[in-house]
Amino acid sequence: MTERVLELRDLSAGYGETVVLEDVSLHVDAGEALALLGRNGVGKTTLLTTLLGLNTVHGGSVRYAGQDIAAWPAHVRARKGLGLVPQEREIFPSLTVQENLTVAATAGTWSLERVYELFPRLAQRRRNLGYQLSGGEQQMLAIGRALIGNPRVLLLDEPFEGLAPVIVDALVDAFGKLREGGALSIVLVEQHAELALDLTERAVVLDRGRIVWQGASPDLRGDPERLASLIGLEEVQ
Amino acid sequence: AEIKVGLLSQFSGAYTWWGREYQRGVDLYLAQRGGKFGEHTITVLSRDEAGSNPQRARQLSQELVVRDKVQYLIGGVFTPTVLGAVDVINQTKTPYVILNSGTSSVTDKSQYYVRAGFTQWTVSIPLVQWAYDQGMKNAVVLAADYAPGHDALEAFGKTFAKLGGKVVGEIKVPMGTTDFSSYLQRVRDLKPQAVFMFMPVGPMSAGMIRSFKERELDKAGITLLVTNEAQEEDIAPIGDAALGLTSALHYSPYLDTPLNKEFVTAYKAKYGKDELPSVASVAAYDGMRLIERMVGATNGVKDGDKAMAAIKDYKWDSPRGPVSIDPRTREIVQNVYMRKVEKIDGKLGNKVFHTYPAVKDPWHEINK
Amino acid sequence: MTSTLSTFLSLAVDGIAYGMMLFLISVGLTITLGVMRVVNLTHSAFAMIGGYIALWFIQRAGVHFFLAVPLAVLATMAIGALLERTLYRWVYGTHGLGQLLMTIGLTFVITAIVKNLAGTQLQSLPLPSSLQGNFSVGPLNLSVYRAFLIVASAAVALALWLGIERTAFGARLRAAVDNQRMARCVGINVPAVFSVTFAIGCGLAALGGALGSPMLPLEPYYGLKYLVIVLIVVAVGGLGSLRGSLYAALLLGLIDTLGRYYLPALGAFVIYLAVLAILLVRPRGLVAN
Amino acid sequence: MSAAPLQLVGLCKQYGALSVTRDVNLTLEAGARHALIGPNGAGKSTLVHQITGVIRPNAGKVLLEGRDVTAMPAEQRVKLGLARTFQINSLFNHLTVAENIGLALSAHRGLDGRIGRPLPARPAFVEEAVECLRELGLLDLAGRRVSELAYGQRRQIEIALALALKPRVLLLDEPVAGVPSTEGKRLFELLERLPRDVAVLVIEHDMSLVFRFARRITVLVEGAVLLEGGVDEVRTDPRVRDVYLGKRGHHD
Amino acid sequence: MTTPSPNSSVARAFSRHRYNLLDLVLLGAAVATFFLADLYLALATAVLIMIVFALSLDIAQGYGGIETLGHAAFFGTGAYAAGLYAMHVSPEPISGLFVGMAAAAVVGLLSGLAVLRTAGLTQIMLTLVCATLLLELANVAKPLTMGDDGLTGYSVAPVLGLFQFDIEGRTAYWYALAVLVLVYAFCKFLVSSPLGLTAQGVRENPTRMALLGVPVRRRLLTLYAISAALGGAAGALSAQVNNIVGLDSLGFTMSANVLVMLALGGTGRLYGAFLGAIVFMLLADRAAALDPTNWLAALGVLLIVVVRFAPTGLSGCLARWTSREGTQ
Ligand SMILES: Nc1ncnc2c1ncn2[C@@H]1O[C@H](COP(=O)(O)OP(=O)(O)OP(=O)(O)O)[C@@H](O)[C@H]1O
Ligand SMILES: Nc1ncnc2c1ncn2[C@@H]1O[C@H](COP(=O)(O)OP(=O)(O)OP(=O)(O)O)[C@@H](O)[C@H]1O
Ligand SMILES: [Mg+2]
Ligand SMILES: [Mg+2]
Repeated sequence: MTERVLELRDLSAGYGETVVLEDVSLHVDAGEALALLGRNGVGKTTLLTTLLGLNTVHGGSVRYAGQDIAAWPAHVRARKGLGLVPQEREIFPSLTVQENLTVAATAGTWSLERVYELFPRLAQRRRNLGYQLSGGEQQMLAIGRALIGNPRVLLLDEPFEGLAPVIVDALVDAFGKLREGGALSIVLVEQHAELALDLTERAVVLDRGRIVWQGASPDLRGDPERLASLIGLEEVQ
Repeated sequence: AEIKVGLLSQFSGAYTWWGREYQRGVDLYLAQRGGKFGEHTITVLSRDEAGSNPQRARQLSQELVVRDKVQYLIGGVFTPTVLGAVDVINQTKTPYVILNSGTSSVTDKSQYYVRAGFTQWTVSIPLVQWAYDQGMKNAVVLAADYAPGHDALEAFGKTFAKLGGKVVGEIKVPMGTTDFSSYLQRVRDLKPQAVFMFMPVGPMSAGMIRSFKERELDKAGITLLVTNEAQEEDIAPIGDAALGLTSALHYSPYLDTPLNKEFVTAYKAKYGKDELPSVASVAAYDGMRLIERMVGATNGVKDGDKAMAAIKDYKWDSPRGPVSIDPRTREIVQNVYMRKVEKIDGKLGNKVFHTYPAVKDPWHEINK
Repeated sequence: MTSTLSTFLSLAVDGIAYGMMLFLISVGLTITLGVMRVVNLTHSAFAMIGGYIALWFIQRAGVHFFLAVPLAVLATMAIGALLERTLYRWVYGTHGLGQLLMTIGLTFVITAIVKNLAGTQLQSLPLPSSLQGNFSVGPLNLSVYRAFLIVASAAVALALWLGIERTAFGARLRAAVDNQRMARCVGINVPAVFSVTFAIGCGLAALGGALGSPMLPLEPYYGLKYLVIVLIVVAVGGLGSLRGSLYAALLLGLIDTLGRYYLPALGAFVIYLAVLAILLVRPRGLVAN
Repeated sequence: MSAAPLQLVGLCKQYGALSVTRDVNLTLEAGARHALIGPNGAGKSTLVHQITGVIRPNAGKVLLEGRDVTAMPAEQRVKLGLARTFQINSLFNHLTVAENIGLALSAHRGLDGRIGRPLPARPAFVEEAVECLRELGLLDLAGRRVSELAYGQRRQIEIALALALKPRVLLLDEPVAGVPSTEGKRLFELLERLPRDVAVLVIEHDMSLVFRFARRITVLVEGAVLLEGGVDEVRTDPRVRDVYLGKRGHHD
Repeated sequence: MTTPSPNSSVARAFSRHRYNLLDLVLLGAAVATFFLADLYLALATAVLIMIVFALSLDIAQGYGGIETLGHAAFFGTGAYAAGLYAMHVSPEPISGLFVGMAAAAVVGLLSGLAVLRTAGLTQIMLTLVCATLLLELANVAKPLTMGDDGLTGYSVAPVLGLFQFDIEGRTAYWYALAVLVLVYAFCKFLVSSPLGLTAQGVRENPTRMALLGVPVRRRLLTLYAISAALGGAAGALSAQVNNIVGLDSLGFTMSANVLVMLALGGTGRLYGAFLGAIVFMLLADRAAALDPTNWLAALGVLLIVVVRFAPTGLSGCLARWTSREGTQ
């Protein structure tokens, strides 16, 4: 039987008094990949950052590996296995590439060498400071930084943005391999719905902070009309 | 009736010591008079000049005189703050008893100023005289680079030259200097017999005296001579490096007269057995005496001219010795004592070893 | 001419000693302001607290100088950590002006407390006999105390450089400063890192305040009086650069000492002109990163 | 015939030992729809920085309409009709969307240094701002602060700022990264509708958009131009496929 | 209900500095002060002058994002210029005011060339250094400025030839109030001008401003010179009203105090300058009269409390409070 790593029940959250997410319930199993889709500004990023405890929770609960984590501060969540690749990369500009990785490192299968193996480009620039990197290099570093923390759940906020197609290929392969043992689960936010659906087993579609569709990814992939109506509303109108 | 007196001093900032001492002198005097001059109850309103800020001094004196209706002002720590009140006292004919500002020219600026403290010239000249008499024929004058310091440079330098001494160097030390090595190096190179020094009392003077000893300039045969900087309160943190320091000043709490002993005893009884009066508290104490005299002469009715007339030529015995007010300049005439720092009852104190009696402020003579 | 040379040399040594003392009292601010980006105008007040505590240990508790100073450093670190947990916490997120306002307010409060506890008179630590007196090296006559200052500051500089630039803690600290939110997301306990760092900054200030007290005597207004010079050292050195503040402190110490001797007419202008010139040529300080 | 709107001649840039740009020559004709592609870290953004004057090249020249602007400060180049977007959003986060656009428009109209009538009290100005916002579908967001917007919305403002300058040469650094694909397509359509004579250089990793939009493509690898050519030429070049496109690169 | 046209809603999306009730309240309070507290006019006049000074700082710091700890340079320059003008040229106050402003603007332009090349702590230190150099200069130029003793011995003619400065300070109060009203109106006009928005853009993101074609440093220099001129007006007022100019008018304490006042009141809102200066000056005065030795501690506690409970200053607090009232 697969373990339920992440479970959200009736979660409402936002920024201060502003409520962005309303009554969101979803779960992620061990080794599973979940796509999180929706138009701009519907709350995808908010959902991921709420999982790390960065936003105001107005109601509902988040359980991680069977425990309620409401009281855990962000760094504990990170140490216990929630790894975030933020949408705006948020590289530490005054740290070198290597330091950006080492500050996040924990003991586990992912090490400096393995990250460099996945992104040879980073190995070449290991002594450069964060702010000197190109956009794509920053994106690689953000992903590497999340991996080296050896997460159980990888929260990816548009991780392919700004990456060259070859690198995207390499990453897609890597994620596939990673999940094989069931050691890693993935929540993937991605604007290119087709790509996201190809990579995941299940999908959740958000609109204005609420879940409007939930189901198996291939179902949605095979139903372009429904997909368009869920995330490309303007085109249908 | 109630008569109000405005006390202007530094109650905050780096010069709070003055505020405390003025207040103590004033309170002590009033306490000894039971809070009354004749049948007039005296109320003192204290205001904080907050640094050397003439605008604020003007505002405060204006408020005290116009709003609070004080009849007399007393206090003033810096020349600019004393001068800040000049318009107000001239226009309202309010007597102002100056307790510190050591610039001689101040009393010329208004008929209503009278000095109960001292001027730098008054204490400088005996010091120079004494040094010359001891056979010191060449000297360096060293002062902080600000108005009172420039006055001191002039006072030391002119007097010494007039006596026949030779000023081999004149050094101005910027305000706020904490490291004196360069200046002392210069002194060493100039090889004088004496150094006349003037600095604002505090980190600067303490640092200078300490470094002087630390660099063993005394062993090189150079004598450091000061005026104001050797006060008991200020030499304590310098420690034994201050032993033997020679100074000229118009007061010492160790002055051996019955009146002073009585005054010191009363001061200690009121403020604690480890406390000692100072030039500031004694000035405030005498300042109140002047006000008492003025109150008596005007019978409590505000009349600046009458009040000022009453103190001209006024003579009395003060803890600092016999004093009087010069009717022409409204400067105080007083003894100046030569003192040396010694251990007295286990504490550093100034022992008087020579007296110059009834010294008049010479600046007004010279610049008539 | 040997006498001019020996004058120059002894001035240079004095300048270095003075510079080293400047380094000691300002290096803590390099960490709190330069690295943590907290406009900590209370820094010099912490130096003063350290000095007074050491003085208390020596005078009231009869502790030896060399024990009293470390004890004072520890005590100041504890006070610093406590204040960080309570007051400073509020202003991390806010703009620089808020920090400025809070820390200057705190300085006022500390000043008033010290004034009431210790009085307004100047005080300085009585040096142990081992640090008094002079010794000669060739033609130079050096004070033991100044030599000790130079050695102690050099040791502190080295220890810090290893600590901040060479350890994981340093990287974590810089990460936390760069982006607090993200630092938490990679598992850094940001509050703990900040508390420890802040305490270290305070401890360094305390060390400087205690050891430097013969040159900068203790008094309640110490915190305000010696704030500007400390800020100047940090700015000239380059924000957050330990190496930079060492260079800046030495350079300013030397310029100040030599300038006063050789250019007496310029008086107080020397140091400010030097600062102006350096910052115009290197707007981000001597060692910019 | 007048000179090309933008011409780069032998542009070089080094950081220490690292050559980020190597002898790059590139010409944008009037009305060009040009794409710049290449692996991450190839030096594309650095090239744009040099064109706009954010950084100085070590060697080579930048010509705007035949005029050498290599030593000219950035703001003066803008006055000559050069505008750009940033790969990493660079906006005025604490101001409202309308004020963001207002800043660009007032700069374009030379109002930015005026001490006079406020911008919102100038009807023609407001009209233009409304037009600008409407075009990009941002009208509803006019009163929101940028810091409160979602990432994709901010990307659109990034583009709006550049368009508000009515440029003659427009440089777009990954303009639609983070914008949903449908929205991205719409933005590119908007770009296509720009006046004929505006030259556009776009950096983009989404090949479906690049191949649809661009008429010419330059491939930059390790700071040097690997190839310049038409869409089909680039799409089918094996070297490009190896270093950049990968096996799925051309599928959309 | 009609939906507002897009034009008006976009126009409203620009933050605007219209005159509002608050301005009327402030003016009313100023007039009322004259009649209710005429015994405190000296203090009230000092407050008005500090408001002018804080406004000038708000222009540089709050709108331009120029960080400064040397604003006293302008106050002092204005004061000395006005004092020397009264002494050597003409005792006429209004021309003296303009002389003070012009002198300060020149100092602003010159120091701005150096100061505006930098940012952050370096900028703060450069402003401090510039002010300190001026202070030293004034100290050294003793024949002209009378150095540490303070510039005295000049008198100021009646305002407009009609109103003699009196010892109760009535004329001084009205004169300072008139200048304040004009300066305030000008500041409002300035910040709602296109240049005002430009300044905010520069404060937020100077790189992007440059890439919108804005000559960033030139705009900042304009703003800085204007701010300097206004600071000079405050200094000139002080010189004319007090008949004395001290070196402290160029000093660090002056710079630090005005910064504290502005931060207390809140930057970037203009009326922060009012609230900050009023609260600071009144508190300083009251606390100093009640317990002169410990008033600094009271001020310190106030500052800490403000940072904790009103991080955007008193005006920020007020703005939040009024907007909440408004939405209910
Ligand atoms: N700091 C904030 N304060 C207030 N509101 C915010 C803040 N950040 C985001 N929002 C609002 O929350 C909503 C959801 O934003 P979020 O960033 O989660 O969207 P998203 O789905 O990730 O969009 P995108 O695809 O553009 O990244 C948006 O309407 C946005 O305006
Ligand atoms: N200041 C700098 N110092 C050192 N190296 C730098 C600096 N700035 C950029 N680089 C390096 O130059 C290279 C080119 O960067 P650039 O941002 O131009 O790449 P790019 O082609 O835009 O890549 P991407 O597609 O990932 O955005 C990168 O490897 C980057 O690390
Ligand atoms: Mg998002
Ligand atoms: Mg790029």
